[in-house]
Amino acid sequence: GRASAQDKVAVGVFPLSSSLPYFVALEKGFFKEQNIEPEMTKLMGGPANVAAMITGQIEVSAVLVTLEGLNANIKKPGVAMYIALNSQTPEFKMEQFVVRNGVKADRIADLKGMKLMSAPGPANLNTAKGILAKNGLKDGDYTIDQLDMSQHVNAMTAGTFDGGYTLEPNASMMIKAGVARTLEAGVISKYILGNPKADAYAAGCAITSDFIQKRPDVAKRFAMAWSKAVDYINKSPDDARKYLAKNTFTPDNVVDMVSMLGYTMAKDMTPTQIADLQKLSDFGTSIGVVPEKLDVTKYIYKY
Amino acid sequence: MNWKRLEVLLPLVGVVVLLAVWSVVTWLRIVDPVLLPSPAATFKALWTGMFHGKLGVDFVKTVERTIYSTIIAAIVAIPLGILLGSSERLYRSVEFLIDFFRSTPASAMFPLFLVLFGVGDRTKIFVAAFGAALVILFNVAYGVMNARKTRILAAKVMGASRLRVLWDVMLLESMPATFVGLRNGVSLALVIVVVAEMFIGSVDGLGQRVFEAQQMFEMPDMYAAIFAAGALGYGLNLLFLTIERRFVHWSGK
Amino acid sequence: MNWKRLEVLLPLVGVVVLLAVWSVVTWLRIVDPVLLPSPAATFKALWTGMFHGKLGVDFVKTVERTIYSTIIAAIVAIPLGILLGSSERLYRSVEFLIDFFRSTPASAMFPLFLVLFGVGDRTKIFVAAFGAALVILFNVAYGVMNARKTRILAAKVMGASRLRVLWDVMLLESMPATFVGLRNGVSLALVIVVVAEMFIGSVDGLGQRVFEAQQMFEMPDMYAAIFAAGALGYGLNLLFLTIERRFVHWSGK
Amino acid sequence: MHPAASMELSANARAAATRTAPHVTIRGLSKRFADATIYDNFDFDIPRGKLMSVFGPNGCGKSTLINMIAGLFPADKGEILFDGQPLNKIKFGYVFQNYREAVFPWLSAFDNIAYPLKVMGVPKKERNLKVEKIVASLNVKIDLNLYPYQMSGGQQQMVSIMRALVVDPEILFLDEPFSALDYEMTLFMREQLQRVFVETHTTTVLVSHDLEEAVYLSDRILLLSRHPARPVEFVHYDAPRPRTDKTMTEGDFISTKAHCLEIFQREVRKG
Amino acid sequence: MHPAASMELSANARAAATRTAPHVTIRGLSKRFADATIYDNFDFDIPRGKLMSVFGPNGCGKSTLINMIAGLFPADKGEILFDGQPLNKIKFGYVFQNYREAVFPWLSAFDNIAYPLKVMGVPKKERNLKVEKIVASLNVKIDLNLYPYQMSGGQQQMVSIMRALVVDPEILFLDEPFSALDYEMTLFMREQLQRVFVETHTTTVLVSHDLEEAVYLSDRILLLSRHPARPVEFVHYDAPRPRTDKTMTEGDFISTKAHCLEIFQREVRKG
Ligand SMILES: Nc1ncnc2c1ncn2[C@@H]1O[C@H](COP(=O)(O)OP(=O)(O)OP(=O)(O)O)[C@@H](O)[C@H]1O
Ligand SMILES: Nc1ncnc2c1ncn2[C@@H]1O[C@H](COP(=O)(O)OP(=O)(O)OP(=O)(O)O)[C@@H](O)[C@H]1O
Ligand SMILES: [Mg+2]
Ligand SMILES: [Mg+2]
Repeated sequence: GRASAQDKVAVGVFPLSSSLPYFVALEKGFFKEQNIEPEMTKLMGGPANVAAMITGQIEVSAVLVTLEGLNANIKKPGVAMYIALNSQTPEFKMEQFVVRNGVKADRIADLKGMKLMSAPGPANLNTAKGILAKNGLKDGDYTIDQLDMSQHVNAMTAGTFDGGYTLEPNASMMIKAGVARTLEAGVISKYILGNPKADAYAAGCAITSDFIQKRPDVAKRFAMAWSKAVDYINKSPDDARKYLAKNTFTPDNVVDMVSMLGYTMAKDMTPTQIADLQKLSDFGTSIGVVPEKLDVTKYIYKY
Repeated sequence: MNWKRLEVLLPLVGVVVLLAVWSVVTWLRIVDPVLLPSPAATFKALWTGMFHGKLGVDFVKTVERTIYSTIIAAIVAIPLGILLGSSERLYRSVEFLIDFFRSTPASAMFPLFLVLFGVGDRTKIFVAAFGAALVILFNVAYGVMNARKTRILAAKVMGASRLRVLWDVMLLESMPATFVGLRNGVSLALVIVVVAEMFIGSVDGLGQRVFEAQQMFEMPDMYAAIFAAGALGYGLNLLFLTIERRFVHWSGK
Repeated sequence: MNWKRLEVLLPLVGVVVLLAVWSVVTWLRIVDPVLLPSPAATFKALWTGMFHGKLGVDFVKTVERTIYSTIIAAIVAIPLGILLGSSERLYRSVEFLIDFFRSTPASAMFPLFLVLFGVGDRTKIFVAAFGAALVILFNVAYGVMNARKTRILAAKVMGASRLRVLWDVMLLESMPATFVGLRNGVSLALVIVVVAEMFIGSVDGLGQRVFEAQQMFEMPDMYAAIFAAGALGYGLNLLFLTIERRFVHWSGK
Repeated sequence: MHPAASMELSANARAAATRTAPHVTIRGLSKRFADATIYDNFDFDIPRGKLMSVFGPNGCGKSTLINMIAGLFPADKGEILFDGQPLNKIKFGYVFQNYREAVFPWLSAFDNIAYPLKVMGVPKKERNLKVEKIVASLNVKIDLNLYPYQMSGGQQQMVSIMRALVVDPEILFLDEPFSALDYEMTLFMREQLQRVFVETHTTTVLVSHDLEEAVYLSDRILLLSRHPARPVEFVHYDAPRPRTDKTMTEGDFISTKAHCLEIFQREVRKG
Repeated sequence: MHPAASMELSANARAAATRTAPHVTIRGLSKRFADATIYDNFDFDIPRGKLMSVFGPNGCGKSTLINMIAGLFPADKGEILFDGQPLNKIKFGYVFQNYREAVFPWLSAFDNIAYPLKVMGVPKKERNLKVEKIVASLNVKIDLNLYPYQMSGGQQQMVSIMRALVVDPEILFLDEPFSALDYEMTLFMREQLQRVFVETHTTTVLVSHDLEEAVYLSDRILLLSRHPARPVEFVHYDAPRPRTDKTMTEGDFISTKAHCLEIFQREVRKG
């Protein structure tokens, strides 16, 4: 029905490039079509988003790191139900190893003896270490410091580190600035999931069970708008790209370089893809970031 | 005569020193100019941001939040500080709480404040007010405790009630310390507001501008926002200084 | 007699109040227990962390960094504060710099410090020392400016040189304010160290522990680390308080 | 309860005339500082409606005594009773020995004098009248808009004295109140104090190092020994009032003064 | 350059005997505070090697004058020369009128007295000797380990006086130095001051409200008017030293005192 008042939905947005579907849905009017008026709160990082979800201050987190979301679900089951996931692969570049220009290295294995940085948080740090281990580098073969994402380009420019594990769009920014180059991207698929073709569903859009139960109709319509945005991005990525520019922390000069992600609605995931997700979750458990083994299917919600 | 006139310019010395050092550092490329842009580039960014961009709006927003939180902090902390300072025993009994929270980073408390006050403006204002109140409280209480005893005795012997002594004597005896506290407090409130805007997330404010510029590696924009924050801090301090000068005429006499 | 003995227990009142409020809040589930664990859970985490886990090591690391930075800050700021405070004109000319940097969040300055000092321990210590020094400087300078003029005159008339007056009179006159500054400073140093450990990469320290626990929603661990930081702050303040009591016997007399 | 000033005056006087019990009773008073015993089991009665001087060597404990009576700091032991009651709301007038630190630097001289009236809840208009009255009656030529730190030592002491007198106190403590006044002003203030006393019969305790002044003004002179202070003698001097310059030439005055001096010097030299 | 104490003593005395030029020359001195003109084109010479008293009503500007001479705060106009030179390193002895605020509360009484010696660079051992000497010579019975805030008013003033005397100053300023001392102590300190003066002939400026004391001690008495302060008269009194109680009964003393008093009262009543 065309009720005069639109349904309001409280959405927490961490304006990374991975929250692109939100901005596409908003700007292309997909929410409006569904008679939904999102109320956006900018919330930096997973903990803030999860806290806001637990207290019911937001119903949707536009982008929530999978391991963090799953962990939250252990603490409070059902608090973060993924309706869509973003896959990172060697093609859909997100996480990658980089080295400073001038440093001699062609493969990850060449990072031996170097000073490395990592994206912050135990998940990122342990992932980086895991990948390095898969490449034959043990603890002590290198030093690694976690560093706030906002400092990655700085640190490469200043030469504080030789290289490290970083995320987009920072990688593109370094490359554009001419201070660093990519060694290898899509490393989670290849080294953690053991298959370069595997989808590493590192993050996604999550909604609260409360939202699903209390306002099933609104939640459904929200998911449909999201789904439409995902379709749009997948069909015309170059068109969608321009929404990165002023909405997310993506500088204009790298908007054209930053690769898209494999945006997928939960309902469209194949069993292999579900298995990939499960595998990522199990990896999280193995490094202690997800304290216990989980059945991921319980925390994806298919609209 | 002429000297007196020149004194008005004294505060500029600091600005000039800052700009000079900064210019030299960028000039000699001690720091890569990509990381630390020249003053000229920064001021261009400041100018454009202030008058043609969003920086002006962000500035006003941060001013508002800082002022609200300082006012809340002052209203709560000054009377409480006098009360606590008036009895050393009372103060010792809550000292743990004061020192505890003063030493806890506001940013570590964000999750808690988020839960208590929500994700909106309120959280930022309250967390800043909380931090500033502790500092003001601490300074005021010490001002009262270090006040000259003779004046308190004089008021007592004139029959002034405990409350009167608090209000008429201790409040005024502690004025110099109170203003030190207020100036510490307003700076801290500004710092916390900016940090909250950076790390809780916000759609406006200088902190959000710094964070965004940082994320997007727009160094001139970032330093322009930092400069705006610092200048704002100086301005707010100057405000309190002016009030103090007008008001606390007897200090040191 | 007995009262005197009980006075030793006064500082515990604050702890008890904190624990009581905290218990009630979790008991009545005013805040979701996932976000704010009970004191019991927190202290269990604190205990295990301290004696069986890494928290003890982190604690020691943070203590070290805080102490280093406070010492550096005090060594730089106290003499400078006395010097600046001794001439109001001198102080006014650098006031801009002091108020400017006091009002700029240390976290916004991280990029600059990172570039200047790298990611190691040094950066954390220097950035904390920088912040603490400004606060100490500010307090000391005001202590000197508000000092009683008669004593300075008395020393002058006895032929004391400017330097002697600074050292023998102004330093001591400003002692109460200096200790307020030191206690403000040590708390701020701790805050900045913790924040730096949170946001500049670090492999140890309470800040890193808070950050990691936050990322992993290990709320009891997080609050245990926060509690350790707060208690550390109280302890460092207590240290200065004890020194002050022994040393500044004349205050308010 | 603050009856109007004029009633109060007569009340003090009436009480003095009809009641003979001591105004203040001190029993078993003891006070120690770090290494020194200042009072050890000290007993004393302050008579009602009399002007009493305390005379004793430096550091014997005069200021300490009146501070304890006024309740400014506690005795270690012993009790101090007012009309047989422990201290409650009594209107004190008090001139501190360190008058400079007892005036309020944030108040002008006028407001300093008016402050105790404000404490008593006297409305502003009446306050101003009373202050103006006392300033006029003491013939003070100071700019009362100045702040204490803008005044000379003597001027500050005058402010302090006026502040003590303005409330029509029940007991008046004067700790070396004229020490900073000039020659003329000291003589004048002695007369004023005598006039006020004659009019009101307020119980008054005066600490003075000027023996002539002490005897001239007093009904009783308490001679204290070095600490631990003992009352060496409680000299009576009952010359009729108003006393004048002539009084000082009378035999009674001269012999009383000589007697006090003798005792004082004997006691001082003992220590 | 700080010659040993004994040499210094004789140096002062020798200079006094041989040099007749004024020690301090004040020319065209003007000083205003907010609304009041304290000095307006004031000229005066302080004679060398004399003990001079300044006598004048409260608030006339006595403390202000010696503060300006000592360079503690600037005059608005005019010059103050020492031996024809502007102020440089002169050893002042100074007892402040507000002695309580001029002692250092963080130093014990002993260290307070020793402080000016420390400033002069006297080694610790010698410092202690000198302090002990002056304490002994003034026969002071105070526990010198106490801090000022633990002492009575008179004891603090004694500390302040000893601090001024301990350095064998070239010029000694005493601003109501005996105001808080007891009867015996005041008499005793007068004699001590006279003794020191006779021995050293140090140029001394004494502010006192006790006319008897001023005349008894002085070679010259400067009578000041109400502000703007003018030197009303510069009375000479040349009775031989040492003066004793007998001096005060002599006709010369009595007439000088009477003369000063007459002028003072005339001037004060004018204002
Ligand atoms: N806080 C304190 N600590 C130690 N001793 C103290 C303290 N206060 C006072 N005294 C001592 O108590 C004694 C009495 O002091 P008080 O001020 O009562 O003397 P007083 O009779 O008023 O002397 P004066 O005539 O000099 O004013 C002094 O000897 C002093 O040293
Ligand atoms: N800071 C000031 N502002 C305004 N007036 C002042 C200030 N300091 C002093 N005065 C005025 O200057 C005059 C002289 O003061 P001064 O202290 O020299 O007097 P004095 O002769 O020493 O008096 P006393 O005998 O009472 O000590 C006083 O009338 C006083 O009001
Ligand atoms: Mg006394
Ligand atoms: Mg004077």
